[in-house]
Parts: sequence; structure tokens; C-alpha cells
Amino acid sequence: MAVDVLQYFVNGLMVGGLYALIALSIVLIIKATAVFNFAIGHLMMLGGLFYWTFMVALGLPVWLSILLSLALAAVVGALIQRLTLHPLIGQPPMASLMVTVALMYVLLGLAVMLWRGSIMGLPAFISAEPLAFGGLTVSRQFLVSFIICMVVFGIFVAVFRYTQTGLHMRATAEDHQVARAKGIKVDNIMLITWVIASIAAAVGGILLGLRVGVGPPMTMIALKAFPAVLVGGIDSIPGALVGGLLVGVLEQLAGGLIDPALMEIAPYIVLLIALIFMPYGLFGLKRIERI
Amino acid sequence: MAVNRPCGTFNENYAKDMAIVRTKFQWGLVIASLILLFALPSFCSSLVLYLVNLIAITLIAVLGLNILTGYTGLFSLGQAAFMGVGAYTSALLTTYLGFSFWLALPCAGLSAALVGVIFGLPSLRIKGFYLTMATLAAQFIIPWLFIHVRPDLTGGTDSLLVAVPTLGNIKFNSQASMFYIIIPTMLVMLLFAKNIVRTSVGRAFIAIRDNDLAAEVMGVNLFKYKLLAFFICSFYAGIAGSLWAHWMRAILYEHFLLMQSIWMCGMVIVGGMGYTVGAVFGTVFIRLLDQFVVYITPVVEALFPHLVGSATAAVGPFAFGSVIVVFIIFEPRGLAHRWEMFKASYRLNPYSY
Amino acid sequence: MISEDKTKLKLDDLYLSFGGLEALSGVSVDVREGEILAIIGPNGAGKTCILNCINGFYRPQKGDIFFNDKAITKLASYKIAELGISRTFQNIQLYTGLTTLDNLMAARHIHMKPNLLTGAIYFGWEHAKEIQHRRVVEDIIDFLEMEPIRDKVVGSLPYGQRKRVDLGRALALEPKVLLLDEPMAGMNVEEKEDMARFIIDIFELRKIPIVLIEHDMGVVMDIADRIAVLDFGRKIAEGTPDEIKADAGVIKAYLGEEA
Amino acid sequence: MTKKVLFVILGLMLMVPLFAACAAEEAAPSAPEAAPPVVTIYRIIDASGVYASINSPCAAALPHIEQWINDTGGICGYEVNLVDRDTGGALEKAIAAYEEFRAAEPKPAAIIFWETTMSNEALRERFNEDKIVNLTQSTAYKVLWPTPSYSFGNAPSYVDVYGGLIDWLVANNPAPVKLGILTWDSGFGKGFISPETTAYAQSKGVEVVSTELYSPKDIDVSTQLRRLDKAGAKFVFNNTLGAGPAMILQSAVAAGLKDKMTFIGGPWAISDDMINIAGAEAAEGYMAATFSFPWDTTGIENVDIAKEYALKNNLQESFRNTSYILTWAEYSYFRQLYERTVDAVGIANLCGEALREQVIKTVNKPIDCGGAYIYELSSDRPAPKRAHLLKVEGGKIVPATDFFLLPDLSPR
Repeated sequence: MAVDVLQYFVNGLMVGGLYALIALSIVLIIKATAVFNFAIGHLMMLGGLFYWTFMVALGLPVWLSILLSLALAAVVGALIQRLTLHPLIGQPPMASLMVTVALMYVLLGLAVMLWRGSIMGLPAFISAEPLAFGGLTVSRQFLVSFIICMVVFGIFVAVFRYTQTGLHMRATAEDHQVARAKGIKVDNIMLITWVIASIAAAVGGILLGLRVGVGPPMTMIALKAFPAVLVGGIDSIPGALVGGLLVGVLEQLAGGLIDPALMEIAPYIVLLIALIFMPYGLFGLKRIERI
Repeated sequence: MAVNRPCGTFNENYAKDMAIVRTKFQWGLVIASLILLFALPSFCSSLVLYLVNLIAITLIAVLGLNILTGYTGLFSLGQAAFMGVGAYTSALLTTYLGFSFWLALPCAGLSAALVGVIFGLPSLRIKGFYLTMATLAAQFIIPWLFIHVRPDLTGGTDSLLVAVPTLGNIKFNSQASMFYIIIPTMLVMLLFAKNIVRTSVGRAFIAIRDNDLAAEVMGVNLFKYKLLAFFICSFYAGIAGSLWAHWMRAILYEHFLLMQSIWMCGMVIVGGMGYTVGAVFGTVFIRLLDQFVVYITPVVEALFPHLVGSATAAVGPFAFGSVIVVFIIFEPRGLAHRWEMFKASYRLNPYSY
Repeated sequence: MISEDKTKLKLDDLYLSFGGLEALSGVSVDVREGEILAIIGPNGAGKTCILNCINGFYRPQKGDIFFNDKAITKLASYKIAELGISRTFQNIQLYTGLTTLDNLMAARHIHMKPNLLTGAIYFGWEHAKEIQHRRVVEDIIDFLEMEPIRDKVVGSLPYGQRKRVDLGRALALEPKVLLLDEPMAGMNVEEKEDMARFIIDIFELRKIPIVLIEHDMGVVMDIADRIAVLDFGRKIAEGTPDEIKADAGVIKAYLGEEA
Repeated sequence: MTKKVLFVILGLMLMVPLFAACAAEEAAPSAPEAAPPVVTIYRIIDASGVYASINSPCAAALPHIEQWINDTGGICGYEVNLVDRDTGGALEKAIAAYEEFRAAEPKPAAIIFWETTMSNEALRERFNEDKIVNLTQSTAYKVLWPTPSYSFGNAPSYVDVYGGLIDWLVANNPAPVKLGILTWDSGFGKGFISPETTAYAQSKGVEVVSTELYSPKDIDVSTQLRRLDKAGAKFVFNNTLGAGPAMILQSAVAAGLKDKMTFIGGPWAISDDMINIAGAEAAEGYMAATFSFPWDTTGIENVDIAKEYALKNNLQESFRNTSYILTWAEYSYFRQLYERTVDAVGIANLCGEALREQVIKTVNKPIDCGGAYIYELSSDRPAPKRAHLLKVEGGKIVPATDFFLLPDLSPR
């Protein structure tokens, strides 16, 4: 029993790492532009499809394929920001939210147009053989992808914390007007944020694609990462990490110990509880309203 | 908000100022179009009737969503789930408890409304985007409950077959016969929606949307009215769901997923949030766009041979998504606003009368 | 007319702080039947906080607010409005999507006893109710000379007129106490004169106490019966305009230490 | 200005469906007078929804098949027109297409309905009421039974295939056979679970240790596999398609359970697409009972014709698979069905009832699809009754057994 619990816990961490990466991408965009990006799953899919194109269709080496697909994902992120969200600055936040919802469909349509919409397998560049630790079995692939998720997470957090751009991003997140007054090019910061978030999404997409193939169904995982964002607090980077891992672990424990059917809604039950009992999440900032 | 009255029409009392239909000519138009509408089954193919029925049912749900989203300013991504509650209530009542459709219809509305209120409860503490996420949770949890709570009754992941409505000896089992149930229901719901938003309840909703803090200071019980908005919204969804169930004659959780909810949000946005007529425009527009995609599929496939077999899946979502993006960016107030402009320019045109 | 002892609204020793920052510390003010009480003070003195506390929008950590001798400190905002306390806002909080008429009609909310069912059916009772309340609202529109903007969406109105709609909306509530938060801020002289005239007319016609927050000393000295002065969340003086003009503490607060 | 243009374009776009709907109505009655009749065979297909991966080659095959039928004399000399309508798996689109075809002139005798199980269940009653034969791919027992009805399977029913697999497991493995079920939580995924199949498994001494479900959108089923492993399952059966089996196989590799269990599947569970997704290594050894042939098959008349037309029409590489071959087999069955009906009642009387008669008569007079399959349906067993096992070997699909008769597990 104890081994089972531990096993599901570890599985949860493996899944949760990916959730955390997606959550980070969402949180970054919220912090800099106050937009909740619903289309994150589709950006992931696009990243995976780019990788498939370079790697499988064009037969390029793995490292080059990864670099190229991340670059392409960055371009897509920049285009999305410039074409659809930039004109909406100053509009109510719900308008931007609905644009990202609509973008889900635009990107899905594009993906089906260009890649036919069926799921395509990616050749594994990490051995799929599982590792055994005592009674525990961990897929080498999952472990490596978990580690990559954490490393990417770390890199982005470091960028956000310790670089000039990161500082500007944080200032922009606090107040657009003030940031502008301080000579920060807010427009550029928003663009950079979208680029970074798209790259994070593409990394997630490639990692997920290695496990399950790339195609429209993989976008569903993003919907599971939303609860992670809210549990952690929508404007908190540590929250994204903790929320992601927490949702992953709870999901796996509920599925493994009670009923796998619960895995589908466990994140949302967590979400509802979080919304009712701690609306600002674990690490979110509570703001005072004024009239 | 109509600033421009038809030429030569003056309001002699407040009642006249508040009327929806003002002139004899307008009354004539209304009656003529009603007659035309109800005569539709006699000269239209079942495909056209199918489309009209589909639009009418969707419109009912969208009207409800428009009250919640457009008038009260609470974004909901759970309308399809509430519609599902209505559909399953109606189906279960008629199948297992022997209710007639006519009784099951209001019951479906009420049960959906109740569920809507339950998921509206978080609005006590959260608002805006957080509330949207609560409705998103509803959208995932409710269909899950359909599958897992009593699969022996609901059929779980199998379709639940639903009896056709009957009235005496008449069986409503064709598009034409269902038309005479769906359209009157839709018209009544449309009138109700219009009336709700132009009386004090509706003004309280708009007050919450435009300035919730001021609204509360001015005596609007925010929590009560937000719940009321959820109640109305999901009541409409429930009625639509019940009609959907008896019209499709089989229901499945898959009809009530996030995608449908998003489509309904899209209809509200394209039509114009906070306009009753906008809900009509948006629903008709998006549904016809969707049908249009089916017709252009062969053309697309002929132009792009590599798309054979996936054109519908490619063009459909792409068109839907692009239309919404374009509307939010270029015409955020939707088709209804365009319609108002058209009416105004028509009436202001010096030579129109 | 003015009876000194008849207190309508009583603020008793209010303390309010936001995370260690004291906004109000021990403020007590009485509003008496039939008077215009002005609250003045430098920016950030806590004037608007007082109104927010009365409205139930902020909850004071300590102290009580009594309306007609009944404690309203813990009541929800909408309940306080139902008791008959209505206000305008410093930075205009209108329902921007509605017309002037509908803004005022929306404020009739507490008198209309909204009913979903009759509202949906509309014909008959609801229709009669709409007309009856419409009359009240039209009277206010006439009174505040807003006929030309009756059917205009307020989001598109110029600032001065929006201020007027804000006042109209507060009146449509038929309040027993009216709180005005800087009704003349940002207006030109002509508009200020109009607004002052309206305030005096309201006071004469309705005989309700008015709490006025205003920066324009001229106006305050002209129309207020009594003045309370706040500085850094404390009441530093209270009295008639003449007393306030002569108060050393007030002069110091306004002009700085040297004066 | 650009906005105005945009609105005009959008407006025009919206007029098209209306006009098309009206035009379709007007054009139909005037046609049949002069020209010799054309036999139109309608198909409603989910070629771009959940089943896109196996159905898009089926959609691509249609023009080739039309060419072949008309090249070789049509149906009793009448020209054939094959019409396809893609629904993307949406029920409301399926019903729209159904309403459109139903109203066509002349009324169709049959509609080939390659749709999701849910659409089939929903439309079943309408097919019966309108007396149109539903030739369907989804053979869940709730679609085909109760009989008599107008719904007939083109593939063996899921219950029978499951029974056949139980027979095969018992015959080739020492008792007790411990079977775990891991399938989609959907009408299709669970379409084989009926009281009859449960009783049949018991009577054969197969112990179903646990039934685990997953959703088509799940990305990992190792949790379910671990639960099956704990319950002692040695064989794992699924009734899914495309990414469904691939998900199981990949998770099995990841959880280290691939070698402990044998994975088997229902009639649609094996396809080239599945191997692409799972990767050849993970898919190795996977087996499924179905009736289709791999692309590489030679020496079977129908398969040879199919490949000839595919190459002639430059069919894209990714469509050269089992699904394409299978479409040909089924259409040659439909062709013979229509020919028999026209022979029996004449082209003027070609209707649903007459076609249904001929479908039922195949029980005594089987239809051979050029060696690709044999159809023998009856009114109480409305699906064909033979299958063979296909197996993944070295990244390719190969036949593992000959065709064998499936047990009759029709609901009583």
C-alpha cells in the first residue's frame, strides 16, 4: 500500500512537472499583460508539430529540430501578440481572454490544415526503458522530461529575477503607466513575454509529444494546468510550481487509489475548493478595491 | 436606447415611449413575419427546418448566456453543461417517471437553474476572471457527473434515448412538427428576455456589469442578483437542453462539452454583448457560418488536395476562431451595434421618408 | 427648523486601517436633521474613507455608525442604501452603458421591489410600475435640467454632465441622508454655480441632511451649516464656517507649520 | 472602409448556405425525366473528428471507388455517384447531413453511416422511421439491436469480436486466462460489454479481473495499467482506435509492464496510424481481431484492384494503409447489394425496404467482396460473422490467423 502511494506520488510529480511548466507560461503572460492565455495548449501543440516537421518530415538532427521549432514558436507567439492582443490594450480584460479562446480555434484549424489533424508519433530521443528504484518504477523518459521541465522553469525564473529584461517585465506587471513613465518600452516587454511564454509552451509540447504523439488531443492537458495556475495564485511564479506539482500529485493519487475516472475532474474539484476557500490562491496577491 | 424614432412618430405618454413596437407599420411587419415564420414548414425542406430548429434551440441558450454575460458581466464557460442538466432532467423524467414532455420542459429549466445557482455561489467571494474559472470547473464536473453518478439511469457514456413529445395523437417526430414546439417556445423566451432586461431586474444586472461597487452602494444586493442572473441564464439553458433532448431524441454527455460553451460565448460576442437582438444575430450568424463550412468543404478539398478528408475539421474551427478575433478587434460591440448604426443612418437619411 | 439635538447619523470613534496604514483614527462626527455638514481636509485626510464606512463599503476596525439611533456598522452596503443613505462619488461611478434615464431608473431599484416573473411577463402590473417610477425619475430629470441628455448613454457624456447624472441618481433613491463626495471637483465656475444651486434646492425642497465633501472653500463656506476638518485621519476641528475660518489648527493643517 | 468590405463579404458568405439549401430543393424534382437514372450512394462520415486518423483514407478512397465502379459497368449499367459528407464527428452536423440526404430525390435506399457510436445511437430510430438502411461501421450492440431494424453493420459486431477473441485466448493459452479490460470510457469503447459477453467469458473459464477505463484525451494510462497488473491481468483487451491503443502501449512501456502482459484489441484497434503514434517498438506484438487486410497483401482480387487505383491516382503515401483497403472491400459489398436490389425490383423501385430484403438474404446467399471479405447478414444477426487476427510484427501489420467464425453473442 505504502509503495503504491509512493508510486502514484512519483507519477504525480512527473505529470505535475509538465503542468508547472504550462502554468509558468500562463503566469508570465498574466504578470506582464494581465491576459489569461487559454490558447496555451494549442501553442504547445504547434511546438510539437514544428518539431515533428523538422525531425520526422525533414529528417534534421534532434538538436537542430529543437532549436528551429523553438524559434518558430517564438515567432508565432510574437505574431499572436502583435496581431491580436496588441490592438486590445485598454479594452476590458475579458476581451483579451475571449481572443485567446478564439485563438484556440484558429490554431486548431491551422494545425489541421497543415498537418491533417491526426496524431503523429515522435521518435524517442530518450530511451523509453523504465528505471526501477526498489518497488518504484519510473519511466526514464518521464524522469528526463520532468528534469527538463524543472530546468526550463529555473531558467525562466532566473531571467525574470536577475536580468534587466526581467526587471522591466516585473515593473510592467506592476503598473503599465508607471513603467512607461520610467522609460520602459511596455510594448516590447509584452512582446518579449509572449515570446518567452511561447517557447516554454513549445518545450512542453515537444516533451508531451514524446510521450503521447503530437496532435489536437494534446491540447487538453492545458485545461488541466489551469487549475494549477489558480491553486498557486494567478500572479505567482512559485505558485505555478507548487500548484502544478500539487494538481499532478492529487490527480494521480485520486486516480490510483480511488478510481481512475476521478483523474479527469480531480484538478477541477481542487480548483473549485481553491476558488471558494482561498480565492487568491496559495501565493497570489490580494488587492484592495477602492471607489 | 433608441434615440431615433421613426419619422413622424412622437411619444405622447410614457407607455408609448417604453413600447417595443411603435407604429402601425411595425406591427404589420411583426405580424407578417410571424405568419411567414409559422408557414415555413409548408414550403421548406427538412434541412432548412432542421437549421431553423437548431438555431432556435441554440438561441434560447444564448439568450440566457447573454443575460449573464452581456447584461450582468459575468463570463460563463459552462452554458453547455447547464444545457446538459436540462436535457438529462427532461430525459430522465420522461423515461423513468412517465412525465409528459410538457411537464418535463419547465422542470428541466428549473433543475438547470438550480444547478446554475449552485455553481454561481462562489460569486459571493470571487468575481471577474475567477468566476469564469468556476464556471469552467462546472463545465468539466457536470458532464462527468452525467457519466459516473448513475450510469444505469443516464446510460453513462452511451446515448440515452429520449421519447418524442406527444399531444393527444400527434407525435412530434419530424423537423416540421418539432418546429411548432421549438419556435413558439423560442419566441416566448425571447420576449421574456427582452422584458427582463428592460425592467428593474435587468437594470440591476446592468448596474452590476457597469459598476458593481456603485450598484451595491445604490441598493442592489450583489450576491442575490448575481445568483439571479445565474438562475435565469441556466434556466434558459435548461429549457434549451430539454428541447434539444426531445428534438435529437438521444442525448449524450458529448453534446454538452466545453466546445459548445465556447461556441455560445462566441455567438454572444459576435452578436453584441448586452443586446437581446445581438443574441439573435450572433446565433444565426455563427450557425450559418458553420453550415457554410460544410458546403465549401468540397471546394476547399478541390483547391487543396492534401486536405482531403480533413477540410471540415480545418476550415470550421479556423473560420469560427477568426470571425471572433476579427469581431473583438474591429467590432467589439458586435452585429447588434452595426444594426443600430444602420437603423440610425436610415432614419437620419434626409430622403428616407 | 434646525434642532440641535436631533442626530440623524452618528459616527462614533471610527478606526480604519489598511495593513498598518491608519486611514481613520478615532473620528466622531454627528450629522443632524436638516443641516448641510461639510467635511474638509487636505488630500488623503480620510474624507472619502468616512463616506465609504457609512456606505458599508469599508468596515471600520473599531467604532460604530448609527443611523436613526440604529447601528449600521455591520450592515451590507445594499441594506444601508435601503435604509435611505445615498451618495455621489468623487470619481463618478455611473452605469456607463445605460442612458441617463436608465441610470436614474436603476437607482429606483430599492423602491421598485423587482420581481422576475412579473418582469418577464411585463404586461399589466409591471408596466404600470414602470410608468409610475418613470414619473418620479422624469421629475428629477426636469429638476436637474437634464432633458437634453435623457436618452444619451452616459459613457459618452462630458464630465460636468456626468457629475449631474451622478447627483440625479443619488436623488432617485429618495434618500433620507445624502452624501456628496466632491460634487464640484474639476468643474468650471459656471458648472460649480449650477451644482451649488442644485444642492441648495435639494436641501430646501427635500429637507434632508446633506454631508458634503468639497475642496472649494468658497462653496463650502457659503452653503455649509457646519464644517468638520480632517487631517491625517483625525478630526482636528468642528464648527460653523466662521469658527473654522478662525481655527488655528485648521490654518496650520492647510498652510503648513510656518503659518 | 475595410470593415465595410469585411461585413459585405461575411454577409455574402452567409447567404450561400441558404441559397444552396433552396437550390438543392428546386433542382431535384426536374432531373429524372430526360437523362438515364443515376444511382447515388450517400455516405456520412466522420473523416476529420475523433476518427480522423482511420477515416481520412476512407474519404480519400471514395473518388477512386466511384471511378472503378463506373469503369466496370456501374450498377446494372446505371452510372453511380458516390456522395460524401464529412461531419467532423459532430452529432448536429450528422443530423443536418441526414436531413439533407433524406430529403433528396429519389429518396436514398441506404445511407452509409461511418459515424461515431453516439451519432448511430441517436439516429437509429430515424433510420427505422424513414425506412432507410443504415450501413454502419460502428457495431456496438446498442446500435444493431434490438432487431428487426434498419441498421446493419459492415464490420463484425463488437460483442462477437470479443467472443471470438475469448475463443482464441482459451484455445491458445493455459487456463485460467486472466483478462483485464482497458478501454475508452465511451459508447464505442464499451460497446462490447453486454450481459451476453460477460456470461460467455465466464462460461469459457476466462476471468475478467478488472475493467479500467480511460478517456480519449488522457495522455497517460499507466495508473490504470498498474491497477490491472495488481489484479493479475495477463491479457489486456481494448476497444479503441487510432491513438487509443497507442496510448496503452506507450504507457505499458513507460510503466515497465509491456513484457508482463499481452495487448489485444477490437475491430478498429489496429491500424498503421496506431503504429506511427506508438512507435514500432512499443507496438510490437500487438494483436487485434478485424476483417481488413494490410496494404502489402497480395493475391486477393479486391486488394489488387484497390492498390491499382490508388497508384493510378497517386494516393498519398500516408493513406496507403489498412483503412484504404477496407473501404474498397466494403464498397464492393455495397455495390453488389445495390445490384441485387436493382435486379430484384428494378431501378424505379429501389428503396430502403427492398435493399433491406437483400441485406437479410445474404445469410443464404453470401456476398463475396473479391476475396477481401464475405458478408452474410440476417435480420437477427445484423453484422457479418468472420474475423481474423492481425498482428504487429517488425513495425508492419501482418495476418496472424486465417478467418474464423465468431460466436453469436447477440443480445437476447
